[in-house]
Amino acid sequence: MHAFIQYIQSYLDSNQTPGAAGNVFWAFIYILLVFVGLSVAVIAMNWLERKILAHMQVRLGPMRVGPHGLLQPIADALKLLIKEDIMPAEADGFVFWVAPFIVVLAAFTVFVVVPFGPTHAITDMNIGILFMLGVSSLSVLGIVMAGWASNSHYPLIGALRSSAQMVSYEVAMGLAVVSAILMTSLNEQGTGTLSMIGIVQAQQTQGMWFIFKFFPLGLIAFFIFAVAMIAETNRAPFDLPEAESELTAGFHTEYSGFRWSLFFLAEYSAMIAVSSIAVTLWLGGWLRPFPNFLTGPTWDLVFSLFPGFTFLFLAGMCFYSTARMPKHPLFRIQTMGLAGFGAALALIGLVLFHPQVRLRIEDIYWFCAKVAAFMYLYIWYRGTFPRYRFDQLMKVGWKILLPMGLGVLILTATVGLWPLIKQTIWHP
Amino acid sequence: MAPVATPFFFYLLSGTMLIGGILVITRKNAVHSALALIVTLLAQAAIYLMLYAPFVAGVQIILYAGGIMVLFLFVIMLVSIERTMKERQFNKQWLVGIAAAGALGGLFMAVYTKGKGIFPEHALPTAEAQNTQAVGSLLYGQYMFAFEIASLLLLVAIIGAVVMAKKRI
Amino acid sequence: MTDPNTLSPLDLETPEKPFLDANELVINMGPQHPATHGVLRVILRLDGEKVLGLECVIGYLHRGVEKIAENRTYTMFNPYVDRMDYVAAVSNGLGYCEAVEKLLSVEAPPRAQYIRVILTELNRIASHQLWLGTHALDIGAITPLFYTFRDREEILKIFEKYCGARLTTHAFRIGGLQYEAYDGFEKDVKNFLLFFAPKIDEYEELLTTNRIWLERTKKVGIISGKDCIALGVTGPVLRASGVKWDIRKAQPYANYKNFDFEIPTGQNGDTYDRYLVRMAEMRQSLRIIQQAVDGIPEGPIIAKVPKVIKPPVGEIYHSIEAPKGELGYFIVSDGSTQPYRVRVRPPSFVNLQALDVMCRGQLVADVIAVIGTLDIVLGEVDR
Amino acid sequence: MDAMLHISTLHYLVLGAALFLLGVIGVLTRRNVVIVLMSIELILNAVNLNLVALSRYWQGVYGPNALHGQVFAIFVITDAAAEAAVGLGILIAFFRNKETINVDEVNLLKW
Amino acid sequence: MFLSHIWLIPLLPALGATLMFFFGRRLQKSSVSAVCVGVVVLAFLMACGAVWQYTAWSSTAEHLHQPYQTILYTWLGTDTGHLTYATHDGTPASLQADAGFLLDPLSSIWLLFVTGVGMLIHVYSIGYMGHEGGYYRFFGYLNLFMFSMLTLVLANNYALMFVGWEGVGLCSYLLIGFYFHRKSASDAANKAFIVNRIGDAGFLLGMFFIAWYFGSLRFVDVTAAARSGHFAIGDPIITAATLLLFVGACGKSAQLPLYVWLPDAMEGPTPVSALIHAATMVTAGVYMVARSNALFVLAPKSMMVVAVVGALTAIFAASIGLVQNDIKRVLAYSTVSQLGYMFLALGVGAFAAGVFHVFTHAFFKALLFLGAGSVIHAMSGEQDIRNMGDLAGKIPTTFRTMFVATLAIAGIPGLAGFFSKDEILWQAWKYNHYLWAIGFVTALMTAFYMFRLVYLTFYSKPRMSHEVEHHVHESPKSMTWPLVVLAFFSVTAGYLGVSPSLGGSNHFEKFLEPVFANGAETVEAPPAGEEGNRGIEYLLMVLSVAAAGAGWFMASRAYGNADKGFTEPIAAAAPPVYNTLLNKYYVDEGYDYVFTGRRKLGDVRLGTMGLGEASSWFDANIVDGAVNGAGWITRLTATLSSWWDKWIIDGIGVNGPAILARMLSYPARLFEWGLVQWYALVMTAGLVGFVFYYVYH
Repeated sequence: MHAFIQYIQSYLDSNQTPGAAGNVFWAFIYILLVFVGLSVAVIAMNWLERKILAHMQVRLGPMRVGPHGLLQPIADALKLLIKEDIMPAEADGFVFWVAPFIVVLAAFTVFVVVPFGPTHAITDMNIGILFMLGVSSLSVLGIVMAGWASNSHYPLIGALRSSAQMVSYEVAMGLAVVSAILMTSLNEQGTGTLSMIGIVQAQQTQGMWFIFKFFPLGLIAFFIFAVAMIAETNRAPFDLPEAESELTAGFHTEYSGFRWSLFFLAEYSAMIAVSSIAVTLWLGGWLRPFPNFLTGPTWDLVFSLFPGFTFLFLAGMCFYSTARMPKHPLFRIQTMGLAGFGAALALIGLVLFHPQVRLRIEDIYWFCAKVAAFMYLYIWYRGTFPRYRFDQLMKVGWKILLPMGLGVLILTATVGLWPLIKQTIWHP
Repeated sequence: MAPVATPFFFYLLSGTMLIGGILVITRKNAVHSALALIVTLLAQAAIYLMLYAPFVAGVQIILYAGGIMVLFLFVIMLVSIERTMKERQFNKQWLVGIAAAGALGGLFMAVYTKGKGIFPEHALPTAEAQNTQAVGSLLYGQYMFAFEIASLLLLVAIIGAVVMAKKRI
Repeated sequence: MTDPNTLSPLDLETPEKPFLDANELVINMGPQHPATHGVLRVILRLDGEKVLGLECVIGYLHRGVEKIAENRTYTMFNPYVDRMDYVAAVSNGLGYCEAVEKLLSVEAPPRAQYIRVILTELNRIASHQLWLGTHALDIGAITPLFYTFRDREEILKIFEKYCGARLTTHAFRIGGLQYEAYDGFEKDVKNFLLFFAPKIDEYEELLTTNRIWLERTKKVGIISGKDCIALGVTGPVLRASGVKWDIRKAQPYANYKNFDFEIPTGQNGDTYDRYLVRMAEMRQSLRIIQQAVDGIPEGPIIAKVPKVIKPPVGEIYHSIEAPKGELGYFIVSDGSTQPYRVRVRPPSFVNLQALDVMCRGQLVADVIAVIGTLDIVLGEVDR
Repeated sequence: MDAMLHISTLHYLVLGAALFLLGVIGVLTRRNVVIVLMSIELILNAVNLNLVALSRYWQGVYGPNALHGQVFAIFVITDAAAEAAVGLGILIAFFRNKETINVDEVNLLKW
Repeated sequence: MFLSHIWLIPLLPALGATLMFFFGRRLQKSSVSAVCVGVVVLAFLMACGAVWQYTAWSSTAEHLHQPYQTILYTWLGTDTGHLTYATHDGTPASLQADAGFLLDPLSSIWLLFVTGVGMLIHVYSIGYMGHEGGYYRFFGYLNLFMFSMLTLVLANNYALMFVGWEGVGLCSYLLIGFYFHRKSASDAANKAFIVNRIGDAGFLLGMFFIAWYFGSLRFVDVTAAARSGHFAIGDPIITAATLLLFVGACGKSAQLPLYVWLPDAMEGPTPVSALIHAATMVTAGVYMVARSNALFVLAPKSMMVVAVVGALTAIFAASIGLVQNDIKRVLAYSTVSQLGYMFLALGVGAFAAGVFHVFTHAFFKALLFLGAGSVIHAMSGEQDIRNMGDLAGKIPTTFRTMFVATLAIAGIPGLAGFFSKDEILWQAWKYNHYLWAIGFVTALMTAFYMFRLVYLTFYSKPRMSHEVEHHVHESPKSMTWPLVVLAFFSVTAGYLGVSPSLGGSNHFEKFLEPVFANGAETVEAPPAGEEGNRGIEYLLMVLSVAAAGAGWFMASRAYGNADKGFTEPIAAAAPPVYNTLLNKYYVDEGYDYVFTGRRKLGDVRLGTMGLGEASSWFDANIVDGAVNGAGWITRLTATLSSWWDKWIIDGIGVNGPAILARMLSYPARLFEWGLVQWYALVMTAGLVGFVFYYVYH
């Protein structure tokens, strides 16, 4: 028993990721945390998307289930779980059954290497980014299987379209990623890294987020990635595989109930995953703003108070809404619920002010805040843009992003190696 | 991180691979075969990890599982397979073929039994952190020419595949 | 493959054969499809994703309106016309009332004329708003739909206050109006003018310079002015192809010659130009309403019309510029209380003919854009 | 039993041989061209396994940077990609012409 | 340089035609005209250079008056004499035709005016065809025609000449049928082609006669042999050969029995009528006869036939031309008539006079046609002169140039036509007074119908519809300046050959002297006799001028004030004559009846069987019966033979060993099934074997 506690505590002092420390227990805990956190994030994302989109479109969105529709995603999830799971008669049973799991698996496995903080990752692989790209590309298999197994035309066309789209944009995406990885190798040793944590640390040592490195090269690479990741996750304006006005619902037309919700889950967690990649590669990952510039204990304290204040702010919003709730007996439960929710948020915020907690949680906060900004962008795009046509989509991928990516890669290499090149030219 | 429970994972993965391989060559439906092959390839990627070759494992996942097998699935969906599934699955020489393969297997067995002592039982663990860099410097250093040739081969393959598969150019 | 836009509509019968390829795919779009705006069935012939030709199958909403007219008196038939183009019911009523008035040689008094113009132009704006929202939705932009519906509500409120109905208004009577404008009508209209002018800019901000919107609409569904005329296409579609033809100017009716407005035209005849033309038309409608509401005279609202309407034996064709194009009524009277024959020339029906010409050589996704840009209402197509 | 629990290079080689045999059987006996191509992928993977395993072995002998086997495995994967692309292109052309994907229905190379 | 590369002249237009054939569809109109006109201009410049060099070359002592000949290669037969045959006297000769080019004064003249007039007409066509479809096709054909015509002119032997001869026929066919969607045009094209076939058959036979009789096809050899004095005058074989050649000339140059295609050929575009059917191609017959003058001189009977046919054609066509209403048809009949003149000159032995007339005629007839084209252009496609009138002020350039051409063709003194025509009439008088009389009447008619044309078109009252009248406009520059250039030559070309009686020295005849060295001298009386006839010659000259004036006067009386309802004086005087002339003596109908066996003419049932149907019956029943009978016998023997072959020879001799070999080869075939997997299996087995060997060796 004591040995077990020792085993558990050994990790807390090791200052490593549980995977690197070889601590199975903590790895398991982290996996659970990531899984639960991700599911909560997807549910929250569902609610947020509906609300934000609605407010962009001068309407209110869900308002009935729970105060301000806060319980709507839970109600939806419940509905999806108890809905009949229909399988087409001519479908290929096994493949039809296994496809959503593959997609979800691919989307969740990616988070094995996502660094929420220097120690807050399930593990750190030295091929981390390669692993992420590889595993996320496996979701294509699931989509193709789903479309094929449905044995119907719309899903098949949708699956072919989306896999073609994903495979095409993976190329541009990979080039953009490589140019960022190239930047990690610009140190004295000339050794770069593929490790996600290593990449963020490289940004820290180089004193600059890679989005600003070799301005505007880093920015262009980031832009390419930002466009490709939207296409990669089949979101507006690249949501052709699910274009309602053309193909009803794309590859998951024949799916219903729980299995459909798995696709839903996979789509949103894939969005979070690619956003995490973007944040890690270009936006400094878990680093707070100006980690090398605004240093000193005061600034550390100020920045470490951010998470708590954020939760308190949210709680304040809840209380404000509570005050604005209609004073009517019918709304009593809702009003109480909202107040309770606000109280819970406030409690969390207060807990986050505790020095032990805030120091361990700060990096997670900054990472999630950056990812949340991306999530907001996703919703914003959806509210703003019309949909591309398929040939235009392919044109953007192959004729614009791919050459741009190549150019950025070559320029990054040239600029990065310029001292060496200069030396070679002038002192051959 | 030191390897954990190596024999267990080895036998698990090799079992997965062999079952996957058997499924590949026995399924009627080519899609099922392809799925079995994907399982085999992923298990093999894991075995690469066990062999301290993480970069090859990553390449295996991206290229094989994510690229080549998607291509296979595409092609299977393009060519209709309903008719093929109702037909005989093995050709007329299957017995001879299995016999020849068996002879080959016997030969392998004989060779490995004979040369058992050549290989050491334990290999030294090396730091995996440098694997990618080491492979990279070999690829772009010693094997530069071969690397260029391989890229040329890929180019030729692209052109060839387009010419073959395109209806009208 | 020759450019399908160079084909004259007269060689529509000779389909283009793709070179050395027999893989022609025939697929059905509709009658139940999110993007066909009602129950339109389109049979597409495709080469891959390229449209080789298409055929429209209509009639799913046929109610025999023209036949009903033969068994109703002139007055009784008036509400039926509202059900044809139900998003522009006021315009339909205006056309019918004016046609019968012409047959009776009666003219509506000036005050009635002015109110008619105000309501008709409001309805034009409402129709264009509905078109804009659904068209953008088809192309994938969800947001404009809600903006246009929000603003259309204001127009419908004015209709409701005036005649009690929002959609099928039955606003006009033969010889003028039944209801005097309610108290505050002019104020409501003026308020709407002030409210709506910046809203058009809001719509344009969302779409006009949006890159994806441009890519999806420019050079899509091009039709030349010549082909438009050959096919009988009218309205904004014709004007966007550069033909300056508006019945309000060409054959002024209902006092339109007293108002100062312009006919917006496009040059390229593509979907984007049609979008611009309709946006400009909304602005022109605002101008007309402004002038009308400023100059609205006092006086009676209905001319002297007999209780039982028995037009003299004869026939009449009268057309107006409805939001979707030329809306014409051909009425044959045998001297009895019921028309001998009523024939409607609905703009949507005629404009739908251009779908084939506009879609040839485009991709499937463009067919949806083109159906949207034609602004058809199946109630009017099928009648 | 001890030999079973200590995973040596030979274990990998035997696994590679078994995979290789499965691939050979697939190539020799299946009629479906797609499955034959997949069997070829199996064979290539068996070879890769051997290469990587032996690379690991030579690493123990010559030091950590003796990764030639892994490099060759990467080359083999490249070749496999090229082979799959061309092979499947041929397959599509073949299917378009003969409406079949059975390999024993192609015997145009007969005397 | 130019002389040695003379083969480039025809090749340039051929290059243009090839370009048009392959790339024309894709080229812009401007580049089409640049290429096609450019090559012809180049050809013209090269032709000028070649002729200039030739005159210098032939005036040197060692080449005095010799034709320049260059042979590229032999295209028919071989130099080694593999294709030999026996000539009439049994000596062996090799059938051989070169791709060789011959330049002597005669071909120089043709070369110059073919390229020159051709160039002008190409330029004209740019404007005329500017708005037509098939622009590149038209210019491609024109270039192909230039190539064929230049081949014809520059050929050094009958066979190559025949190639050009057929080439121009083909181009004529293609260009008449240029508007092939019009049935009348394609019918006219067919007619031209078929009628020409008759003449071509004659040419071919004549050529074979020559080959058999002289053992060579080269002009130089044939001429030398004919002039050697070895053959008697009136030699029957030479007479036959020349008559056959003349049949060919009749076909190509539209002489009496075979002229019917030329008026119909006016269905083609006007520049084609001007170039092919007025100036160049139709004079190919004249060229051929002139080229063979040495033979014709040996056959006086043929000469007489030529003269009589020419004279009859002249008056016949002129009389039809009197009443025709289509502006181009009038000119077409005028062409036929003038060609008759030329043959008359050849027939009476005045080769040089005939060639001279060809030369002058090329200018003013091309001018007339181009002017007519300009008029049609101005009239929006109207061709009927009854619907024209009073155009003189509206299209002044066209009018002035056409008027000059009319004066020239009518024989008004001072212009080109007067000199050449007068020369012919004078030579005809010396040969036979009757022929002169025919020529004289023809001259009268010529003046009449030409001025009729001018008055109806340019003077009198306007008779066209209003919108046409509104539309009348002068043609573009590219059309008018060729007219001006041609008008200039129509005036001046005659001064090259002013006869001695008018104080000239007849450079033209002098230039041609080496070609016509033999025969011409015999007919062309020595200067001594000339003095006495001067008086008569002046008298005739005055007479013919008077005839021209009379024709002009009558035409101005009859048509000077023609308004919408005007009557033809001939119709008023004698309706049957008028109808006969208007229907062209019913020749076409007669041909139809006799040769094609058409039983009906309009509504009239003709009843009897035509010649064509009779020969068809003969062919179908008698000839084919014989053929079928022979075939049946052949088949019977073949069946027997094949049975023998199949069962005895093949069965025992051939298949037997094959079956044996097949049985024996079966084990070897086991390794070559064509199945990939079998090969793989064998490979695996081999692998096993090898490894086993190496491991356990």
